[in-house]
Amino acid sequence: MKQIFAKPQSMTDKVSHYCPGCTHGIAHRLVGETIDELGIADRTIGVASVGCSVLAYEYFDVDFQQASHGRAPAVATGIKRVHPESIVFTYQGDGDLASIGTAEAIHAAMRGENITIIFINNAIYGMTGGQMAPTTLLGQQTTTTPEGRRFEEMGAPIRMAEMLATLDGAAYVARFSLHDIPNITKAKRAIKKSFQYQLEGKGFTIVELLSTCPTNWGMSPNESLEWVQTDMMKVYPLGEFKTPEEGEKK
Amino acid sequence: MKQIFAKPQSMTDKVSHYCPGCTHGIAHRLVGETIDELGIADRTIGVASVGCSVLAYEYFDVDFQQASHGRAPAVATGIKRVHPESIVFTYQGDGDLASIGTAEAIHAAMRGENITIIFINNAIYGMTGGQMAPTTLLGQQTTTTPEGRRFEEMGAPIRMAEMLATLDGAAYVARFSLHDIPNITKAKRAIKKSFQYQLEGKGFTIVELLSTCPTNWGMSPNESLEWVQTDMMKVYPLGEFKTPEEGEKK
Amino acid sequence: MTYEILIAGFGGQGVMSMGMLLTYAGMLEGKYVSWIPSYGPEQRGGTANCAVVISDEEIGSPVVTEPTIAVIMNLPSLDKFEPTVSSGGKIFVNSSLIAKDVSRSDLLITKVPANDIAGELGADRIANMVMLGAVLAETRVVSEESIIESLKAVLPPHRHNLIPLNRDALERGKALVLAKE
Amino acid sequence: MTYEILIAGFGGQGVMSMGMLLTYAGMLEGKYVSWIPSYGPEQRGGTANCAVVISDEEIGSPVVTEPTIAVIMNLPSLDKFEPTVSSGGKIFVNSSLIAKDVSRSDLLITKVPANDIAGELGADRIANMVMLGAVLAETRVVSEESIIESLKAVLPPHRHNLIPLNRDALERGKALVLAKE
Amino acid sequence: MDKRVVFDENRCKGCELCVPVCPVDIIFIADRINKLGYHPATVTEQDKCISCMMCAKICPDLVIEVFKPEKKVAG
Amino acid sequence: MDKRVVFDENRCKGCELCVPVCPVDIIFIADRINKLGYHPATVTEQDKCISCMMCAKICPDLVIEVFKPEKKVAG
Amino acid sequence: MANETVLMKGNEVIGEAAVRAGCRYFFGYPITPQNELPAYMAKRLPEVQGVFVQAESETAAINMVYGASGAGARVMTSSSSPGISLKQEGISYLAGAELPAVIVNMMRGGPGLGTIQPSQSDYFQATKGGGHGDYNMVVLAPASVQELADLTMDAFDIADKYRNPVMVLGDGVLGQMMEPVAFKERQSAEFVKDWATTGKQGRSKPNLINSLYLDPEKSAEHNEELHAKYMTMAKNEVRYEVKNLEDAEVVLVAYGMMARITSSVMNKAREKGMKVGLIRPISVWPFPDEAFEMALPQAKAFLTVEMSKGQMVEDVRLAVNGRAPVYFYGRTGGVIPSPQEVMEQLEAVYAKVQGGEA
Amino acid sequence: MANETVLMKGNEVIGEAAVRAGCRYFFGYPITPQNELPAYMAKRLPEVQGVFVQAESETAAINMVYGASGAGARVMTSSSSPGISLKQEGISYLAGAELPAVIVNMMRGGPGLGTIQPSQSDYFQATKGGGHGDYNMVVLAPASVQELADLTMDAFDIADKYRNPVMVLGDGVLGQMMEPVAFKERQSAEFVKDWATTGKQGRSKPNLINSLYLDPEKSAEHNEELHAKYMTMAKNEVRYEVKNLEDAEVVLVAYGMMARITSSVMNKAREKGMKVGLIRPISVWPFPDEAFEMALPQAKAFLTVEMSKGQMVEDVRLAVNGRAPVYFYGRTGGVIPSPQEVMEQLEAVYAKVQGGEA
Ligand SMILES: Cc1ncc(C[n+]2csc(CCOP(=O)(O)OP(=O)(O)O)c2C)c(N)n1
Ligand SMILES: Cc1ncc(C[n+]2csc(CCOP(=O)(O)OP(=O)(O)O)c2C)c(N)n1
Ligand code: SF4
Ligand code: SF4
Ligand code: SF4
Ligand code: SF4
Ligand code: SF4
Ligand code: SF4
Ligand SMILES: [Mg+2]
Ligand SMILES: [Mg+2]
Repeated sequence: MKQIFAKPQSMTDKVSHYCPGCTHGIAHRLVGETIDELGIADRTIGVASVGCSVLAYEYFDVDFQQASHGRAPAVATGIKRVHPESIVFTYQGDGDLASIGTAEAIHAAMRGENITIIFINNAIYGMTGGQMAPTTLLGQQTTTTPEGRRFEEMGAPIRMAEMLATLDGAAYVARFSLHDIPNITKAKRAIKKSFQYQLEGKGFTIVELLSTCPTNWGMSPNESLEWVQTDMMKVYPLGEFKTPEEGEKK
Repeated sequence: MKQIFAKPQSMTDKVSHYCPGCTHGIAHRLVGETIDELGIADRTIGVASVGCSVLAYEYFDVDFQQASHGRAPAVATGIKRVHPESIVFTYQGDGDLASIGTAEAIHAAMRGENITIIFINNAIYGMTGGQMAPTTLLGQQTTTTPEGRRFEEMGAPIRMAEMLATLDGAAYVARFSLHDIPNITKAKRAIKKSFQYQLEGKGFTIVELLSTCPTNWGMSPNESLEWVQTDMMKVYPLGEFKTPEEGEKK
Repeated sequence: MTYEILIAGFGGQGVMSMGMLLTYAGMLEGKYVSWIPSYGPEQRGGTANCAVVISDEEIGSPVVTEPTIAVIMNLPSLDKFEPTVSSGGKIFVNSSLIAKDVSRSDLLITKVPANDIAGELGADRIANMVMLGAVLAETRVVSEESIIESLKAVLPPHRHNLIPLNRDALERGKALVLAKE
Repeated sequence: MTYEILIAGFGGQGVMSMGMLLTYAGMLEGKYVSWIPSYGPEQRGGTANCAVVISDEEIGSPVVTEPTIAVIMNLPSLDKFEPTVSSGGKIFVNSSLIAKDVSRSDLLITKVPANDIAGELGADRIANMVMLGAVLAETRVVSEESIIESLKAVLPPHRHNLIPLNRDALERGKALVLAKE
Repeated sequence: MDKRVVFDENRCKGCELCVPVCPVDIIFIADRINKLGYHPATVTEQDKCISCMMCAKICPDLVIEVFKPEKKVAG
Repeated sequence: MDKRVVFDENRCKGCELCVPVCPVDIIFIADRINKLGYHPATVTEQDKCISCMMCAKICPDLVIEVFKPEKKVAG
Repeated sequence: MANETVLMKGNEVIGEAAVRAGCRYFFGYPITPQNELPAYMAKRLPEVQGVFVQAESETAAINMVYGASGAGARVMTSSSSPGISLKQEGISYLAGAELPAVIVNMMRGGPGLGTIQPSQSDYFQATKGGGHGDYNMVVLAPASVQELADLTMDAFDIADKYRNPVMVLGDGVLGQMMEPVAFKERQSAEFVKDWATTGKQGRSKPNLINSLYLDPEKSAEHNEELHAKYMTMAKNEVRYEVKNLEDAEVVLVAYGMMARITSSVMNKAREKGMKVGLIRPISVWPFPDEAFEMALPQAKAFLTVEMSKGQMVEDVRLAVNGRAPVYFYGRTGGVIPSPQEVMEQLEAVYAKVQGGEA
Repeated sequence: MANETVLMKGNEVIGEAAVRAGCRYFFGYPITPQNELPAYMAKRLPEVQGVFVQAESETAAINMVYGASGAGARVMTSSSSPGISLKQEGISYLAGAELPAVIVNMMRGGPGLGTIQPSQSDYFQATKGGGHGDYNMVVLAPASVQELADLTMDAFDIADKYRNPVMVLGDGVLGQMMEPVAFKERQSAEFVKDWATTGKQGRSKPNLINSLYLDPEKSAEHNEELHAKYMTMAKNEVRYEVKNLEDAEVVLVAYGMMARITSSVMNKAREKGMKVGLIRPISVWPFPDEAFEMALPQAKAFLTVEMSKGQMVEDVRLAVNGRAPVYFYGRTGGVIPSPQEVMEQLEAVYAKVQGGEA
């Protein structure tokens, strides 16, 4: 028998603290596979953010910094400027990146920092128990929108990928999803591309990933995958919004 | 003789502290004219930001709050939520709005806050003596880019209007210029529109205005107007990027 | 009399609500009461515990460091809290999930196969109420009636249909202890 | 000997560089020196002043609150600083822009039509050097040679062609004082 | 016969994501409770497994390893 | 004749923005220095002014007021 | 719920107390261990025509508070340690512009991301000025869920009375614990906010909310006025509880949750016949110096206990000013000193005092 | 420029000193009165293959510092009061993750936007912990342009030695004034940063920069280790200057720019035959308690002078601990107390002492 699927080597053996069925775990694995395939574990430096993925450093066998809430792109900037030859990636949630860390994400992109951001959009604050995120859908109930998010009071979901694609400094901007195998495969391809572009010095790359939060959505893990497809994808179209080859797509 | 041009009534008599030929003064007047024409001086609340326009409250005869650097949209949010019937506008520079205040501007837009932002883009930090702004052009010399802004280190200018236009919460997003009379006239029309939309409860409105900083650009006031036309407008196209009627334009 | 109660288990085992019901019931009975939760980093799963004080006197410290009653729903909690129980205290162990024995000899030990009994009642989630029944029977910290009253107050009206099931679970736990006696 | 010098005027009148040249010259002459600028909120225009201390001893306070020498380039500065000058001190007034007289009688007053003379030299911007010439002649705080040396050090090489003009301006200011004597 | 899918049971959180993706429908949730307190997913009918890796690719917790019989070169 | 353009001289900062926009080229910078320390812009040939408001519209400092002769209604 | 006793979580009690004190605006950002408070407000405020806004960050939240307060509203924000650090500039602005607001800090262990467990290690930040410039604010430190209710209500009145921010300084345990609480009926004075920016509404002079004073003399004057106000606050707003000071030879000093535990220890010590008293500062700024004057004639030593490495103890030393030794015991990082530990410390100090060592 | 005396602005001197101390990374955001420093670095760093980045905000800047320091670099940021408030969370993170960095605060008057004029009103923020959690950092307060150079260099060594942020606390005047300065040749110890995230580079265990300790016991342990380190810093890094303490009956206490003025006053007082001395804390954390022990046998009173409403005076009181009266004089908002004012205050205190009143 030949092993055809195994835990990536760049990942540790620790059982994650993520809830059952949370797709954070899938995103982790895709990053791990990418690091393995590109053979860059020895020169990769990860930046963990504050959110459910705060302990990401426990799961990757590469150097890591734990950043303050929202500031991972600034921390990554500091690292990359000191070690331009290293591969630096941040792993951030939507509260972290699209709310408190909006400025840091946008300005890292504006500067064309040669880093990669893995952006987990689960339309909610997972770690703090299910508050509204800027990415929360209209009508979606959270602990801070108990009647569902209403446009009149809290506006409409922010689309980070589309926004970042307007910046000349951004080289690669894509959004994919983790809700089924074909999409996971595409997500993996995008993550690998983003790291590859970084290796080539192309500049700022970001992959937004639609992800689940069964716990705070109040759904089973399988219902959650379904909801990504039926509801989230309507608001968050998938695809590449900007590539170094072609520039912004519309 | 009939007076056909006079200081707007909603403005005070104080001589401004702006440098000779700085177009901040023109923007002030256009706002004053708008307040006069809409007859809203009694219910307008301005929010001054930190930048050369920090003393804006000295020049308008309306209630004012002075906000901390970059946070004017948050302050305006606080005011508007308490007095939804009032007309609330912020007046912010590009350091204030496009750098430190990026998140506050974007999230006010995302929420669809029913406020108006007058955004003075002069491609530099005026008040602090001419540092690079996120809007500084490539090659432009500033005290913090003594050799000119280089893409490799500091990326490319941020286009706030284009970025904000991607948000569903934003109702009206426009960019005009103050460098000659026809453009001043268009700018005035846009400012008035933005206030009018606010009166109609249409939501978030912003008018970006290309403006000069003769002092820190190291040019005469008239050369500065010229530079807006020849250099800035290439990077910052003028026009309406989103209107409540038609949505985002491209 | 002051009861210092510690309840610990996996997140999702109803550890917190056991504590809340005791607290509420204590209040209904005119006692001084306090409840303090403690969570791990996990939103779901992981360990969780809560500390309840029910007393005839005003409560100084609501923090429980040496419980007089310990209710242990899973193995990691046994390992963590067994050593802290006050000598002469009572320890309740969910024997459905914990094979290991309590090693201390200065405690009154009650083993409750809470999940098994709950399974028999057709509702895994009710294991905590089975356990609670046993605790009430053994300690009499509050009455069963007060617990039922508390349930009524805590559950939203459209969930009141669950009360009979909860009562059954309490009874089964109680019966276990009484049988032992 | 300690000179405490205050120089004040509109932004753009070269007030700061007058102070810097004095400071640099003092250093070249082996004195203890310090220079402190003070600006209004305006980037251009508005008022500006600087405080220079030149001393044979180590400088305690570099802040000048009671100047022994005051160089006044515009009217608002006269109003603001005339009262602060140390009794027996020397005050220099740019009479091109200041019509008003100095009212104190305990000061040595020197009026210098700095802008007019600069105009005669064909360079409005050089008014500060005319004034400086007068100050040097009257106070001898540093030598003219040291000022010229300082100019060489402070100006970038491609501006050294301006040195003769500056020297002329200094001379004109000096001549004014010497003529008075 | 060697196993084609190996579930590291004590990592499993019983989320059931792997269950519906299996094209041959052999993954089920066991009655037992694992060290983490969950009912783990498992496969007993190893011979039916086609080594498609679907389960492994959707599993968020690195529970599953997949194997494929080596091709026996004829001769 | 009444003035068509009135320059509030002590507000003027001598920036010269008004100078090139005047279609009839009557605005010039005076030799004198005003209260603010600037050479103010000014107009002496009031009769040439066509009340076009260009100068007022570009002036950042609210220096300029513009007047227009009332139309005398015939009769 | 008027005056009836209910069982509620501390964080929710703050919310209900605020609403009953007339607070209608809440701007906040999620952080453990205070999330129950914004969640409560999100549900509760719309019922009373109030507004809840989840801000994009703590920085934005405190500036929304600035805007709303400047517009004349009773307004509140809450967070926990790292989030409160992000509000420091805003707090300094509120003080500088003389704006009333209530800021809640349910402290967790630091420094940095630290832990979500309870702590008292932001005492210095709260009382000495975590923000820049000379300013002070009344800082109230409740020790029970009932006091959370009472002091939150007081906080709004104090804020409006002095036009100054007020902080409610709790910890993670206090916020998440449940205890019975009765909301007291109370009348708060009417505050006329004729300085608020409401739009001129016919006023001849526009109102201005501002903290900028470019002229140093004006700036100094403004600071003198502020200082005079702080001194008035320092005189009027001192709150504390003392127990058994009459004959206490050793006086325990603790605030908040720690005072509960310390009080238990004191009772046990008394049972053993030890002459032990307790000072519990309720306002930690202004610090209750006068309580120490009451204790000092008899007291031979003080033992300060905190969930920190020693912060309030400096204020204790300043109050005692060398007249008796001041000892300290503290735990950090989310560990709450147990009654047993505190008793050990107390016994050691007591022994020294008895031995004439202290 | 080795060892030769040059005339430079204080802010630029900090930059040059940093470069000579091996600092190659600067992340900052403009604010008056420290703008000459980033401008200097923008020009100077590329000459030495260093990197200057103007961050989008002070918050971003301090977090870039975190990243660069964690990556093993000597790194610096600077700002002034409101900007330093925005860095408080980041400073707490640096302390929590044990990262060396030099942070410059050229103080201006607060609170709020305040004024761009000089001040010393961020003393509490700097020394007591403006950020959350228990942490300390060495805070150096230079009083001349020469000392700006020397202490900036020291700051980098101290930071690396303890893996802790160090603050250089100046004020607007110091930053903008020109004085002659000579950059001293110096050797700084080599620091092996085997903890830095460089990519594993063959290491078997990955390096981690972190301040999160979810388990309270671990968190407490981490805090104990940090505290032990702070106590070592407190012992080793005390710096101060004393003058005329031998016979001083009244001792002036002042730091930074204020100490210059106070020193002038002391000289004038001595000329008048008054027995006056001076303590100038150079490290304001750790506070030089021992200087007070030197003064106390003779001293009958202390007079602390600050450009604030009284912040360092608390540390003076703690050091004196009731053994002599401590008086205070301060001005705020950008006003620098003049020698004349200080002399008046001194004479009043002196009179009290002579009259046996003190
Ligand atoms: C300054 C600061 N503010 C708030 C928090 C609390 N906090 C922790 S995680 C989190 C949000 C997490 O949401 P998200 O980034 O979407 O990640 P997820 O948990 O959903 O993966 C917040 C607000 C914090 N730790 N620090
Ligand atoms: C928190 C904070 N950071 C920095 C500053 C300093 N500061 C004052 S104005 C300004 C930038 C002004 O630039 P811009 O917003 O473009 O306005 P302009 O002067 O060009 O009109 C800065 C950085 C401040 N006051 N507060
Ligand atoms: S709370 Fe949500 S995002 Fe966080 S681990 Fe659980 S399911 Fe995943
Ligand atoms: S510095 Fe520039 S922006 Fe500021 S007033 Fe002067 S010209 Fe205008
Ligand atoms: S590898 Fe494919 S066939 Fe085998 S168990 Fe997994 S999903 Fe089923
Ligand atoms: S997907 Fe993984 S964790 Fe979930 S049930 Fe299947 S094996 Fe277990
Ligand atoms: S109104 Fe027109 S014509 Fe008259 S001065 Fe002005 S620009 Fe010239
Ligand atoms: S544009 Fe206005 S300020 Fe400028 S010169 Fe003309 S009148 Fe004077
Ligand atoms: Mg999320
Ligand atoms: Mg600008």
